[in-house]
Amino acid sequence: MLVAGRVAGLVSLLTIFITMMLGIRRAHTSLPTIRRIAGLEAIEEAVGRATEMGKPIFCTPGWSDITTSTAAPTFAALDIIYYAARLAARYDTEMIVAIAYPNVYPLTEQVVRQAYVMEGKADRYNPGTVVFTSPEQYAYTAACLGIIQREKVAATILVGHFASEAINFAEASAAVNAISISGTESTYQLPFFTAACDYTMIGEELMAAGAYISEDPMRLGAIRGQDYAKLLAFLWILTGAICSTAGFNWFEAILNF
Amino acid sequence: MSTDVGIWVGALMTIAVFSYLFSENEFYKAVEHIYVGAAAGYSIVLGFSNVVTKGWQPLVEGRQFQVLIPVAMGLMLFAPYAGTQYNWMRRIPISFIVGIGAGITIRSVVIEQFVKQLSATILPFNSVNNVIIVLGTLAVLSYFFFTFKPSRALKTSAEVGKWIIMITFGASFGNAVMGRISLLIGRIDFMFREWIHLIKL
Amino acid sequence: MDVLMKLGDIDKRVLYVLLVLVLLIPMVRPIGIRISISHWTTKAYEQLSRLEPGDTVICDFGYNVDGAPDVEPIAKAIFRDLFDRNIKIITVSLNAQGPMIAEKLLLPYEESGKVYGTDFCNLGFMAGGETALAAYARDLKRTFPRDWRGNTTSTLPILQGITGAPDTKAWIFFTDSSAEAWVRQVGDLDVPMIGAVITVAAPQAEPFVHSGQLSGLLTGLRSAAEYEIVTNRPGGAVAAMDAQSLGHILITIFIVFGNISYFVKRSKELAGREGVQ
Amino acid sequence: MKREVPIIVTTVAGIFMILEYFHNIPGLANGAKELQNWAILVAAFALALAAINLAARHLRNITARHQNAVHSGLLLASMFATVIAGIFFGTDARAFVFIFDNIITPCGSAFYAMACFHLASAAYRAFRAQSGQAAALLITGIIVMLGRAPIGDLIHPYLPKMATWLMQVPNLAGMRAIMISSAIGMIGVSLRIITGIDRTHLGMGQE
Repeated sequence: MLVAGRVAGLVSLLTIFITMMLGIRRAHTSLPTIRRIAGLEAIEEAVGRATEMGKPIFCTPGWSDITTSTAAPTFAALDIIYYAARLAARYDTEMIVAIAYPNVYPLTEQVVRQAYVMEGKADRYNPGTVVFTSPEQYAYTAACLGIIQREKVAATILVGHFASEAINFAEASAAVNAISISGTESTYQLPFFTAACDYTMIGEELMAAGAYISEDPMRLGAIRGQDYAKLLAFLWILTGAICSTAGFNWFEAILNF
Repeated sequence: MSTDVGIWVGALMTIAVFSYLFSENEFYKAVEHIYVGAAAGYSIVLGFSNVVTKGWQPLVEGRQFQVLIPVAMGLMLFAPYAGTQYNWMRRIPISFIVGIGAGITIRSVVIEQFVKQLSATILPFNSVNNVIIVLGTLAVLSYFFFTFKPSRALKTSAEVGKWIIMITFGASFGNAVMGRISLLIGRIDFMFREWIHLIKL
Repeated sequence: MDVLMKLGDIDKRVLYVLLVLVLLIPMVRPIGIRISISHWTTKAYEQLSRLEPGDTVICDFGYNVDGAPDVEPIAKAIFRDLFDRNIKIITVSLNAQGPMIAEKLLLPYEESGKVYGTDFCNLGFMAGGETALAAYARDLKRTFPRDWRGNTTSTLPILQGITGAPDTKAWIFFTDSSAEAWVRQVGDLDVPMIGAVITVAAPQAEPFVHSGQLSGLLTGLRSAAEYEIVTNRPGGAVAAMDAQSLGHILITIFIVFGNISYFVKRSKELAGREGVQ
Repeated sequence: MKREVPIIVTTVAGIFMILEYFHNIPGLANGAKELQNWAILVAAFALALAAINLAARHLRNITARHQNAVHSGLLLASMFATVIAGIFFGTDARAFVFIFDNIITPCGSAFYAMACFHLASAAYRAFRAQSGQAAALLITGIIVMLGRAPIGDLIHPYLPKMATWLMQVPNLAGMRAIMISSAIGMIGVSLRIITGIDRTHLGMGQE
C-alpha cells in the first residue's frame, strides 16, 4: 500500500515527530538549557544604549507572511521582538516596529502590547509603535529605510525572513551608527548580515533564540526534540560513511526504500 | 536618442529610482508610489482572472457545484471588512491554506531535503574531497545542536562547523556580487542602448 | 600612512559613479575576454542535447521583472536552442509577472512561423505558490483549465497525451529565488529537471546537483553566456561578460582598500596604546 | 466552535495531503487534486486581499489629509488604471502591456539593481578581515567572485578551479548541513501546526 521509494521518507517523518514529542514531554518536567546565543545577549546592550542616547530602537519581523513556508522565522522574530519590547518598556525607551504583511500586523501589535502589560506599563504603550508598511517589497524597504534614517535609531533588530532588502537595512543601520542585530534563515542574506551587522543569528539559531525567549515548554521542548533528530541524522551519516568505506552500502540502501 | 514614449517613461523612472542613492527626493517618492500601485493593480488583475477560470467558469459553464466551497472560503477572507465581529471567519480559509501548504511542504521536504541529502552524504572516505564533504557536513550539523551539554568534542566540532559556514557564506557573497552586477548591467544596457543609443554592438 | 588610511574614507557616491563607468565602458568598447565553459553548463547542455525534435518540455517562469537581467538571458539562450531543434515548449508560471515575460520571449518565434498551440503554448499564471506547483506537476490541464490567451487547454494539440510532468521530456525552471520549491515538488516525478537560478541562489542549489536531484544547474548571466557559446549563438550575455569581469575587479579593489585602511588604522591604534603604557 | 473549526480544518487538510503522498489509495489522489485546486482558488482571492488592504490604507491617508496624501493619490490612480486596463480591456490590451513594459519592468529592475550599489558600498565598508573567520569569508568571497568571472582565467588559470572547488566541496558541506538542519526544523513546525499543538498562525497562541 505504501508508495515504493517513499517509505524511508515516511519513517523519517514519524521519527522526527516522535523525537519532537519526546522533547516536548520532557520539557514539562525539566526545561532544556539552550546554549549561549551572542545575538540574543546583545539585545539588552542595544536597548541599554538606546536608553542612554535617548533614541528609539527599530525592529522588523522581516518580509514574510505567516501562511507560507517562511512562517517559522516570522514567529521566532515575534518572540525576539516581544523580548526587546519588554526591555524597551522597562527602560522607557521608544520602539518602532515595521510590518510588511497584513496578517502579521495584529499579531505583532498583540505581542508588543502584551510586553508593556507584563512590565506593568500598559499605560505607556503607544499605539503608533507598530507600523504597517506594505507587502510590496520595495515599499516595505523604502518605509523601513525612511524610519531608520529619519529617527536616527540607536539600534536595529532585523529578525525573520529577508530578501534583497537585507543589505539595504544593514547599510542604513551602519549609516546612522546604530547597533545592528540580525537573524534570518535565508541563506543568501546571511553573508551580508554576518559581514555588515554587529550580531547575527544564523538559520536555526534564530528559532532556538525565539524558543529560548518564549520560555514556552512546547517550543523549548521541540528544540530539544529536533536536536535528537539531528543527532540521529549525524550518527546515520557517520556510521553510513564508515560502513561504505568498508564496502557495505546498507545505510544508503535503506534510505532508498 | 530613442523616440519611443515607452522607453522615455522607463528611462525617467529608472533615473528617479537611482536618484535615491544620492538623497531621498520627491521625484523618487512619486515614482515609488506609482510603481507600488501598478504592481498591486497587476496582482489584482491576475488574481481576478484566476478566480474567473477556476471559480466562475467551472461553476457557470461546467456546473461543478463543489467549487462553491472554495469560493465561500475565498469570500470569508474579506469578512473582517463587514465588521470586527466577523474576524473569526477569516481563520477558516487561512487554516485551510496553511493546512494544505504545510502538508504539501513537509511530505516532500522530508524526502528531497532530508532523506536524499543524507543518502548523498554517505560517501566512502576514499578521497580528500569526500572526507571534507562528510566531516564538514557533520561539523556544521553539530553547530546547530542547541541543547546538548557542551563537551569538548562538541565545542571543537561546532567551531570547525562555524569555519565551514563562513566559507559557505563567502561563496554566497561571491555569487551575490556577481548576480547584483548582472542586474545593474541590465539597467545600464537599457539606459545606454535602448534610450540614448550609446551602446551600438 | 595617511594616504593608506584615507583609502577607507572614499565617499560611497564616488564608488557608485565608478561602478557605473566600469560597467559601461566595456559595453561600449568590448575587450573580448575569453569565456571558458564550466562543468555546470556542460552538464546542463548535455542533458538538453539529448532531446529529439518533437519532444515536449515544460518551462516554468518563476522570476519577476526585477530579477530578469540575471535570469532572462538563460531563458533566451535555451529558447533559441530548443526552438531551432523543433522542440515544443509549454510555459507555466506561479509568479504573477511570469506569463507577460514568457509571452514577450515567445513573440519573435511566433512571428517567425512557430504555431501557438502546436509548437508552443503559454498556460499563464496560477496563484497558490507551492500548492499550485504540486498540483500542475501532476495534472496540467486540471490546474490550468484555460491558457493565458483564453483557450480551453484540453483542446490544445501540444497538450494531447500530456497529463503531468512525467509525460514531458524535461522540466526547466527559471527562478529569481531558490531552487528548493521545484526540487521538492517535482523531484520525485520521473522527469529530468534543469534549474536556471539567479546567481545568488547558486551555492544553495549545489547540494541538489551533487545528489543528482537536479540534472543541470545554470546560474545567471555567466551561465547564459556559456550556453550561448556552446550552442554557437553568441548574444547579449556574451557581450555583457567583459563588464561583469571589470565590475568584479572594481569591487575587489575596494574591498582591498577598505581592509588596508582598516589594518593601518588598527596598527596605529595599537601603537598609540603601547606608547601610552 | 470558532476556535475548534479552524484547527480541525488545518489538521484534516494537512494529514490528508501527507497520507495521499505516502499511500497508493486510488481515491485519495483524486481527492488531493481537488483540495489543491480549492487551495489555489482561495489563494487567488487572497492575492486581491493584500492589494485591497493597501488601497484602503491609502484611501484613509487621503480622507485624513495626511501629509502623504498626494503620494497616496498617485498610488491609487496607478492601481486603478492598471486594474481597469487589465480587467476591462484584457491582459493583451495595449494599455496593460504599456504599464507592464514601461512602469512595472523598469521600476522593478531599477529597485533591484539598487541593491548592487548597496552591495558595493557594504563590501567596501563592512567586509573587514577582523578575525580568522571573517577573513575566511572574505577570501572565499574574492576567490569565487574573481574565479567565476571570465577574467579569472587571465589572472591565474588556477583561480576558476579554486572557485569551483570551493563551491563544490566546502560550500556543499555547509549548505547541505544547513539544509538538513532546517528541514528538521521546518518539519517540526509544520507538524506542530498540523497536529494543533501550535496555533500561532491563527493568532491564538498555544494552549
